[in-house]
Amino acid sequence: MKREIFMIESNRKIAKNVYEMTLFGDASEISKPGQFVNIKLDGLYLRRPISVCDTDGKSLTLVYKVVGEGTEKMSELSHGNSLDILLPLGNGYDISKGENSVIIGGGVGVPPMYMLCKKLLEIGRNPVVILGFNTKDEVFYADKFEKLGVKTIVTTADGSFGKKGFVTDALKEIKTYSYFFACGPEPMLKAVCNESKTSGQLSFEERMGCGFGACMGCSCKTKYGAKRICKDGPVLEKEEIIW
Amino acid sequence: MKREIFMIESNRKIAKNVYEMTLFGDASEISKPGQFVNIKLDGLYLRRPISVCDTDGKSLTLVYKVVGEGTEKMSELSHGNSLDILLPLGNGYDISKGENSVIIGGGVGVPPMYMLCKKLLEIGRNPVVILGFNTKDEVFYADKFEKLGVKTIVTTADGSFGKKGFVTDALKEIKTYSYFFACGPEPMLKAVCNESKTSGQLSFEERMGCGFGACMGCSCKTKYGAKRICKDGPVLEKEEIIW
Amino acid sequence: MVDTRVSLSGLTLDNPIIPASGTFGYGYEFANLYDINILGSFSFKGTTREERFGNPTPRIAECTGGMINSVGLQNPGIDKVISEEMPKIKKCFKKKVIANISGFSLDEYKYLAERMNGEKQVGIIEVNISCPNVHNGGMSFGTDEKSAYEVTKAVKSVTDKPVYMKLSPNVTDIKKIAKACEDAGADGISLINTLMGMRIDVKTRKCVVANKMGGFSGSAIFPVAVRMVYEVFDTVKIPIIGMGGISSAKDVAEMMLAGASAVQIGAANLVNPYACRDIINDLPKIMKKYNIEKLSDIIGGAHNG
Amino acid sequence: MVDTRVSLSGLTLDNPIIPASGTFGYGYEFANLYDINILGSFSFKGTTREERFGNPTPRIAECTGGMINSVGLQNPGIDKVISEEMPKIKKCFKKKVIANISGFSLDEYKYLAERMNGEKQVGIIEVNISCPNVHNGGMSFGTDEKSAYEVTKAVKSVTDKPVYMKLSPNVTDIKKIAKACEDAGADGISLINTLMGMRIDVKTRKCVVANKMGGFSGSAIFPVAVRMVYEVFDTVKIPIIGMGGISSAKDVAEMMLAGASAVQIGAANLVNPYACRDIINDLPKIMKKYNIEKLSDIIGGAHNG
Ligand SMILES: Cc1cc2nc3c(=O)[nH]c(=O)nc-3n(C[C@H](O)[C@H](O)[C@H](O)COP(=O)(O)OP(=O)(O)OC[C@H]3O[C@@H](n4cnc5c(N)ncnc54)[C@H](O)[C@@H]3O)c2cc1C
Ligand SMILES: Cc1cc2nc3c(=O)[nH]c(=O)nc-3n(C[C@H](O)[C@H](O)[C@H](O)COP(=O)(O)OP(=O)(O)OC[C@H]3O[C@@H](n4cnc5c(N)ncnc54)[C@H](O)[C@@H]3O)c2cc1C
Ligand SMILES: Cc1cc2nc3c(=O)[nH]c(=O)nc-3n(C[C@H](O)[C@H](O)[C@H](O)COP(=O)(O)O)c2cc1C
Ligand SMILES: Cc1cc2nc3c(=O)[nH]c(=O)nc-3n(C[C@H](O)[C@H](O)[C@H](O)COP(=O)(O)O)c2cc1C
Ligand code: FES
Ligand code: FES
Repeated sequence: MKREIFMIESNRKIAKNVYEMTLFGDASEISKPGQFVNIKLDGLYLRRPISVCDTDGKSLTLVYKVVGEGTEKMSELSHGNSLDILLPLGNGYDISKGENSVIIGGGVGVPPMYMLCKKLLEIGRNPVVILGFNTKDEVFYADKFEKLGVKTIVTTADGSFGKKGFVTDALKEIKTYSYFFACGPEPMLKAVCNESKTSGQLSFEERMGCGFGACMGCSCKTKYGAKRICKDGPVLEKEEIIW
Repeated sequence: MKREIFMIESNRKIAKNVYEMTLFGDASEISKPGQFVNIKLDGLYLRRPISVCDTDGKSLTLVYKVVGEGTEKMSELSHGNSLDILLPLGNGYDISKGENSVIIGGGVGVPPMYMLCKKLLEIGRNPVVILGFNTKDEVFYADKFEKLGVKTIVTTADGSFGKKGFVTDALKEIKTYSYFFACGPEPMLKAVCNESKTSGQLSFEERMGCGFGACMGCSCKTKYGAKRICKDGPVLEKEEIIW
Repeated sequence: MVDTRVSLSGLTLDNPIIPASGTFGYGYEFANLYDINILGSFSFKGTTREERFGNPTPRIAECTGGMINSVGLQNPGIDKVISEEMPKIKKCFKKKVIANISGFSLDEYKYLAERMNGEKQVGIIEVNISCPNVHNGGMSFGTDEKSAYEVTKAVKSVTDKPVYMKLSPNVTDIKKIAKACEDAGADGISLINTLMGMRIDVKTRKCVVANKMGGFSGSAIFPVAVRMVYEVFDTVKIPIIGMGGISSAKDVAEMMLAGASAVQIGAANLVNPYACRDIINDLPKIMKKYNIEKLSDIIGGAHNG
Repeated sequence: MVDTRVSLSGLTLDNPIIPASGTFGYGYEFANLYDINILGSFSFKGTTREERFGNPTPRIAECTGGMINSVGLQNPGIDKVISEEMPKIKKCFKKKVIANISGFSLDEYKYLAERMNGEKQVGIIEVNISCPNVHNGGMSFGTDEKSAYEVTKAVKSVTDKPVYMKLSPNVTDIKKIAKACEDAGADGISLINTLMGMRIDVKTRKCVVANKMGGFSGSAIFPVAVRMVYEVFDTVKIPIIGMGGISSAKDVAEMMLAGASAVQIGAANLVNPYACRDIINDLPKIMKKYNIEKLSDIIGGAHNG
């Protein structure tokens, strides 16, 4: 982990309340998809954790939804502004596992799945991608996944885009997968675990003090004892989760 | 009084730790020299009071010394930044009084004297100006006063510029004045009152909560009862002061 | 149309926004800035029997997210407040005001309440038993259950106006003090007054305020205030006026969810003289955003479940 | 060369900077970031007899200038702390550490102190009688003079290491509690622990932390901490470790002027993991700026005159 000043290259709206920010700075320590960064914003005390959506080691792409004061402030930044960022944080997904995998992203759980998908492709895997949103206005990155050449299924709860229903409805119809990677709101993660008979890895969110394992703010109970979402997670294996 | 956003036009160092900032915005309510403005700075709770050094109603010149966090922040601002300012505040000097006056400014007590001097000239007076500093590096605005065409005496405590000594040493040598206007550190104000036999007006500083008369943070005892430096002052008459 | 009305002991306010004592003078400095009749009410500067200059200056210190004051109840004394200030208030404010009083003895509290009882424009008497800035008085009444009970009884015995006891947060158990006030017949509780704080100037190596310590208020104290209002709401049945660090309409909603029937805005008025007006303007917006139709519906809302 | 050394009950620290319990784990997360041997010492996470998961999540809330935590003393219990964590500490930190202990009964405090007494690397035992995050324990010992006295006596009877009592700021009179600890033989006082605070989510209308209230710390509480250290310095003769909202070398000097012999840095480590290193680097600079040759000279400096 290190603390690094990143320069904002661009910051644009890509869906309802959702922004994509690209930044320059040393991101070379990021080693796994599913890792996250922790961002200091003027006037706020705690940093804000955001998943790495993409990186080439020298730049960083983050996709975030405006839900409160911090993300609101982020949305107001623009080219030339700089951000104080701690990175990389968290364990990230272990891509050595699961040959025939499904990637499942819900809402702002989608961003880390983009880097995950790229990494899986790099090692010769060919995952199927399911992206779930509430409604058409909130859909983002469907095209970007398609451009990667993977099968991409989009679901919306109200049917206004892609397939009507939840990610689990799409998952049901995939017969041949043997592993899954998921990120999204907790109810979605739970539904995925209930639906799927295979093993898988899921990324969790928790309110964080530090984001790097020092404060015990983000602990959760697992079958193998207490784990810190920020350090021992955010990615947990299906088998260890206590719902 | 109103709250107004000013745009910074320039902000430059004019002496050791002393900066001159010019700003654009509606300054039309400023009616008297010696009035001040109260500036909101990011990350600080209370506003910072700074005297009006000059104005033409549409712009504002402030001269300030970096002494702490707030003035430090001010010194880091530049063209294009904006400031949230309350103005005008305070009673200001009553220029109808005193025909043959001496203007005495010490250190960062000099800035309001510039507008005062201009106003006195406008109504046909011809004041003598004494500016006191510690040392050469700290001298500013001597040339600007001279350009106004008034007799300007500069003193420095160490003699490195102008006359060696204090403003009171210079004041002693002026025989013909019948009134004075003073602004500077309290010991200087007191020395001036002791030295001078004439009446005069003096501007005081006090730590302020609001700057507009609401909190009673800045009260001082005068012969006519308690006065708020921010509202009933900062200018007091020599006769009412209790040292 | 959203409904922002709240009521305090039979007094209906158009909205819950009340400038806090000591930060709004007698209102007329602010009446030059906006029509202060938009306020729910306002609480004027703490009144004592005698005229007081207060503590020596400096009386103000800057803090992260707040400020310290050690004004020490500067006021012209009850006679002049009634003869000079009340008529001036009347000219710029048409609604009921809250009369904040502070004493150095039971007798003084009683005397002040009795005098305020005769003032028609006074809707509520707010009894400050929590001023950290005066020695041998004020706060000591508010840090002890027994004294809090006694002051409440004494004041209640001489007035038929609603009596709100203003409590100090500098106590081990705010619940006990609030309960003592309720038991003694208080009509409501105002809280919190300032936390005791201190700043030292590293350059001069001296305390920044001449009185050494002072009352710490502003955004920084908000979490303490919310916690105390929440605790007191669980403890008493009488209404609470919540305050401490409120500076936005969202803060108002948060304080009401904790249990406040109305709120006071203190230090925020000093850094933004339009703070109360801005908050009143924003209230309907945040009510819409958070699906609140009747503002009074959310009072104590965080206690459900 | 400026002299930043200070001493605590016979223990000389290279500088007064000590990461505060609960914000620095057992040191090794930070040892990956910088050589933590530059620290004066560090206080590790509060240890209890049994392993504890702590409170349910969410346990963290954002505040203006600070944060609330309701971790609730998550730790692996004394056995594992001694068998697993202490050896790991030894690998990355060569100096004495401060063992922070927390109990739910006199017996538990005694037991923990006895166990820590056997640990060579423990230089000071810091007895937390002020944790706001556990029910029926912790804080209640620190809000009452008599219990504070008893815990101190009990702990002192089983250890020959210096005992520092860590006090809660959530009290009416910190002076009395500190005095009781001194009277019972405490070697020093650590203060302040967190203020009790609460935040409510206006959207969900629920308390942000699952435990409703939590401990409020960070820059926002600094003025309260300075005031309490100042008061306690006037009251006791034993050294004080001052903490609460310190985030810069200047804050360190201010806290020492109030009366602290050393300081702890808590929440600041969480938002800037390099906070302690940065402060240690800045100390000589601010000493030069404010004409301080020997840092220990300024302890209690604001009490002169
Ligand atoms: C490991 C991790 C990765 C994340 N990745 C992304 C991402 O890629 N894109 C994205 O849009 N969001 C992501 N989130 C959620 C994001 O952190 C929150 O939406 C954000 O912190 C909200 O901040 P705010 O100030 O706008 O909201 P506020 O509600 O004002 O924040 C108040 C406090 O609560 C915390 N908080 C609020 N919501 C959450 C949440 N859902 N999870 C954790 N803390 C929260 C904030 O960090 C802050 O401390 C991630 C969260 C975690 C833990
Ligand atoms: C009516 C008035 C007019 C002034 N005009 C000028 C001017 O034209 N140029 C100039 O350089 N300075 C002027 N000052 C002084 C200026 O306000 C302070 O130097 C400035 O507030 C210091 O802020 P800081 O954050 O840098 O210092 P800090 O010491 O960090 O400030 C801490 C707090 O103390 C207050 N404070 C510190 N010093 C003073 C002081 N001398 N007077 C009042 N409050 C103080 C600050 O406002 C702040 O609230 C004036 C002061 C007053 C009252
Ligand atoms: C400058 C100042 C003066 C105050 N004077 C009084 C007073 O006279 N009587 C009183 O009951 N409270 C007084 N208070 C306390 C406020 O009314 C309020 O309880 C406290 O400041 C907390 O609210 P805030 O954080 O919004 O300021 C004063 C506060 C300030 C800042
Ligand atoms: C996340 C967190 C956990 C804490 N855990 C403990 C603890 O286990 N034992 C203890 O004595 N204090 C604990 N504290 C209190 C700190 O040690 C310190 O007293 C307090 O936070 C004030 O300092 P600060 O404002 O610098 O954070 C904790 C504080 C935080 C923020
Ligand atoms: S957020 Fe501090 S340990 Fe996870
Ligand atoms: S600063 Fe508030 S009355 Fe003068």
